[in-house]
Amino acid sequence: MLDVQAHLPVLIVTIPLICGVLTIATGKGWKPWAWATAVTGTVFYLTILLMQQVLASATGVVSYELGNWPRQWGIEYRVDALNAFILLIVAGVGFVTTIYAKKSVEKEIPADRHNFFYAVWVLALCGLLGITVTGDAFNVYVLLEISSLTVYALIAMGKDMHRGALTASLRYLILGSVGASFILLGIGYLMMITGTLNMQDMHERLMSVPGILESRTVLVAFAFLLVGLSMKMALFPLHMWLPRAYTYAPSAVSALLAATATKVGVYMAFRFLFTIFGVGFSFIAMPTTLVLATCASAGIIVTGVTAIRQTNLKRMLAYSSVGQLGYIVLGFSLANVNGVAGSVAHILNHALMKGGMFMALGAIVYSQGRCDIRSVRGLGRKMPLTMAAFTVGGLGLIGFPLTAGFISKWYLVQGCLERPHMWPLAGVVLLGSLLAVVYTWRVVEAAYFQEPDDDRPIAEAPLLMLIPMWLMIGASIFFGINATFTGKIAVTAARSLLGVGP
Amino acid sequence: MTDVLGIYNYWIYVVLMMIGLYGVIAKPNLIKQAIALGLFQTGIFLYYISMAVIDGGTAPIWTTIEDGAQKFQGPYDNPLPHVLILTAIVVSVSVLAVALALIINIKRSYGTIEADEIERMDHEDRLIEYRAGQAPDAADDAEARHHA
Amino acid sequence: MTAVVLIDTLLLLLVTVTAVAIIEVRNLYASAMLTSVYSLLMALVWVNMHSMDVAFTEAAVGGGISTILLIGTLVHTAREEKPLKRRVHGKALALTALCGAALIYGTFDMPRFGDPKAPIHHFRVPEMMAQTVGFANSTAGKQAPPAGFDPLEYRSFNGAVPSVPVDPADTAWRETSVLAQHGIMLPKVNGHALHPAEPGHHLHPPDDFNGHVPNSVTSLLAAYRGYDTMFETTVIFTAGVSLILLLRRPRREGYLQRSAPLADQAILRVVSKMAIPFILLFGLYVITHGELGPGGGFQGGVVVACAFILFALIFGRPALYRVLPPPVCDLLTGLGVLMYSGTGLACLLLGGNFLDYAMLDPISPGDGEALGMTLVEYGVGITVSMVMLTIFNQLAEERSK
Amino acid sequence: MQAHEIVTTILLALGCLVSMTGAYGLLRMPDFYTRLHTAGKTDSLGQFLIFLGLVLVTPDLLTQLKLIAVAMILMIAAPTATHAITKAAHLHHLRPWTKGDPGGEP
Repeated sequence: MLDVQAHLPVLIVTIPLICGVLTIATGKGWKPWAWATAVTGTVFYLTILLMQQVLASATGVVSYELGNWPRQWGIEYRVDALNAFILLIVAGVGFVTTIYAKKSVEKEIPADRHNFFYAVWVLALCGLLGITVTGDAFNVYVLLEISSLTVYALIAMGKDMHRGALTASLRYLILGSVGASFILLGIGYLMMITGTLNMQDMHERLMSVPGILESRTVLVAFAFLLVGLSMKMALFPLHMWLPRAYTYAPSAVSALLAATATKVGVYMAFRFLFTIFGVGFSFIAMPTTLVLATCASAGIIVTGVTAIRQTNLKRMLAYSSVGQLGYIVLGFSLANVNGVAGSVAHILNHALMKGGMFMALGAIVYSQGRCDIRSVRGLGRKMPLTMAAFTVGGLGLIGFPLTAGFISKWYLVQGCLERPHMWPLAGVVLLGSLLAVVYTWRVVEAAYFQEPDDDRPIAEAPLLMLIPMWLMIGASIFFGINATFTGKIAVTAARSLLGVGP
Repeated sequence: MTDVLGIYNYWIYVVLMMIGLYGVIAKPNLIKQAIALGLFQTGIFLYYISMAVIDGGTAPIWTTIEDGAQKFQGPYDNPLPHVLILTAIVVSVSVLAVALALIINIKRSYGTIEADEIERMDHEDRLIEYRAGQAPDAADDAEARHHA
Repeated sequence: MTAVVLIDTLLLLLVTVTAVAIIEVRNLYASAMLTSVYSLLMALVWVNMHSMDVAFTEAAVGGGISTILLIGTLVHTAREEKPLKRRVHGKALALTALCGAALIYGTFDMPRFGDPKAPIHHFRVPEMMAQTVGFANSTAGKQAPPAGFDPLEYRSFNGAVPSVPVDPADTAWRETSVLAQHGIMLPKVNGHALHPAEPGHHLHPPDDFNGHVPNSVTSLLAAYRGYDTMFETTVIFTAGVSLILLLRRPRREGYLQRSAPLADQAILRVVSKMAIPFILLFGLYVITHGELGPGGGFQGGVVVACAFILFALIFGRPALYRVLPPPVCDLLTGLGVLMYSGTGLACLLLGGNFLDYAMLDPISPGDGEALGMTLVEYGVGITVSMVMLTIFNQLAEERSK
Repeated sequence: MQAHEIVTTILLALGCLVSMTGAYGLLRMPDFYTRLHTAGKTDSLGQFLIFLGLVLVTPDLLTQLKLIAVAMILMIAAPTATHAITKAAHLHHLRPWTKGDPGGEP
């Protein structure tokens, strides 16, 4: 009765929406979790179908007009290789993290509100998926606010573990709202000058009306969108909300956020910079490359150094996330095929590695109640699987060959070398890897080469945590060894973003 | 250059926005920050609604006048920004509600809603956390120094 | 200088002064009350700019609900702001000045305030507007064109824009005549096929109902951009759930205790008893009437919530919980969103796209659209009222700990 | 100008004047209760006069009825609100100003 294939783009967003609301009625105990897992699993399956559909279609684009209104007047869902890829990441990581969440949430969140927690959790995924699939500029803002509001609430749920979660959440709320308002303002400026809200339509208008791109209004819109997006994706000088939020959020939430939230921010940047303004304006007429590459490089180095000094491992990984985001931004700021492809590939690779590592930390919190460098001493023997996952993830952050991180860094370095006068950036990438070696080594040393403080027996993490953790880490190794899929999608997406032929 | 009279309305929205932004940055009181955030957003709403105005226009509602016959009443203001702002107002009140809930929680666990005092307490928390995370001998040393 | 501009200037001046006062006054209660004043002034500004729906919402939300929330929070946080050491925050001032300068720089190339030639007034939206109540092409639709409607006059903004072709399908005029007169926007006339379709529904003819109702804000809100509105409802729902997550305590702790302080006040009791049914009725009227005049699910929902809040204030929350127990309230919160998305899903199952209301009535698509729009408006209304009430309850429960 | 328009003008002017005296009283009066006293009373009368004036120039019956309804509601709601505020102040032991007290606020 329902042709699922024809309605895939909308089902991906509305199923988590409807089912997220229904989560409230699922009652107590394991039921909300099972429901959330079923929902995210279904969505993951649908994104795989959508990916196949996109790859099979002749144009490489799947368009869906909501309410059957023509896209110029209504709202359009528009999926190409890039969206489908990001959707796959968000839904996949969302699914795996939901499986993982059970044990961790049982420990960290009062039992009487698990149904509300999972409702917000699923709605957060709904918002993130919605941003990724939509082709309408204002729809992006509304969905952005859904994902932000849910994330504020999810972060604040760490309040029972540490009161810092509350201030972290409020600080993120204020910065995030200011960022979102800047985005809203930028969209308003663009709407005023183009008269439309559809991204494709906007782009056509910007391109077909000479002089419009030189107008000061478009210039200011561009600047404010860039600042707003940078706040949302935590680009270096505007990343101040991120370390605290990741540190104090419940473990499962940290894993989800690290793997999806900032990635979707980067995706929005792709859409605004490449699809709406176009490469010519964003990277040739404007000094965007210079600004973004400077911020990203500074971010890679500064946060790398800061990460080394942390004793709280969650905070260490949070700083490392900002640095890794620097690689992603550095990649697309180069605006050449290799750079953008590296950036797209690193979105996946970082999501897998960092998600897996945060899950490992969550397992440590589960068994020890904390996760600082002292509590992992000697843990290499007591929780061998967890620490091995952490170590493999760390190798990925370094960019060790045969891990996924290597592939994306390879593209990035190539991209840097292709641009004239940009070769020092390749040095920055390598320096960042060196810093990653240092901060990963500290943990590895503590875990494998130091004696524990006491001889308390510590059990290995439960299977329900280990399986998702190793799914993520295993996938990162898989994509490190077999880079065809990532490489193909990343290059296709990069070419379509840059407007170069396939 | 466009005549200034034609764009003064946009300047007022900038002024409102900036008053809000100033409040968000400069005021340490969290409730003040939440209110200022609201002002900031209202500035943007004003911008959107200003762009919908058309000379000699009326509200975009087809009115029924005299014997139920509908009468066309000249150019209507653009309804699109109105719709967008309706949505944005709802979003802003939702953000305000969540912010206030967080502030109440902060008051519960910190005992204050002044950002600078909270910042100080957070800093102390982090120092404790940092010490606890160091090697045990270093932590003991720190504790010994603290007691000395 | 027209009256609009004059009143506008005065109002905006007042608004600015109020905004400064809100930031600078140290008593937080005063600040909250000034926020209410600010919102009401803003509502006047919106009315002056002919944005009735936004004005209604601003008055209900800013003047009503936001103030209640703020005061509810102030009761258990703080009355006064801590005195500041420095009166002026230099860094903040510099940053805002920079930001403001950038924004003002951007305004110089904007179309003049109220300019009928601005792109937003003649690109995309006019087709939608001219279609209103189905007489775009002067063809007989379900509803007759209003007397005195001249499509040509409408499309030319009462003659403000010359040389508009008679055939509405011919949209090239926008590219050639108007834009060329406007300094910065010279069009590239190389047959760019930018207007492939009229804004009508893909599946049924343009002379049908086509999601259009007299209040074109509602038609955009519930039909063309109905999907945005669904998420707007979800945002509100999310806020409600977040409040429950953050503030709700285990039952019996802050629940059902302390009788209302105002129940012994005869005047208040009598007046509120008289008023509450009418407020509820008005709320429902606003929800239902949203298609014809200002209002809609959101505004009506807030009005309904206000009735319940008034009841709780006068007769106490225990009385309210007897009328509307919190678990029921929680479920109703979700019901609104489900009603909205369920309508969309029903359209999907009946063979259309998501939120394609025309599918709801296969014989007369126009009726289906009307039905769909009413359903979603009620969905919005239910969610909004229940979430507002939940938020109020959570804040009030906090107080009686 | 027709007769009903003249009446409207007079009513509107009167309404505005009454409201203005209320605003003046708010600034002039010494304490909380007296201020509310001026503001509450003048507001009720002022808005009633303004609505009455508007009813006379409104062409259609429905709008006239709506205006009258709004006026009626305000006539009930405004004094009740004033009453509630003063009652709240009284319950919180705010003492009225008496002649011997220094300055404005007690």
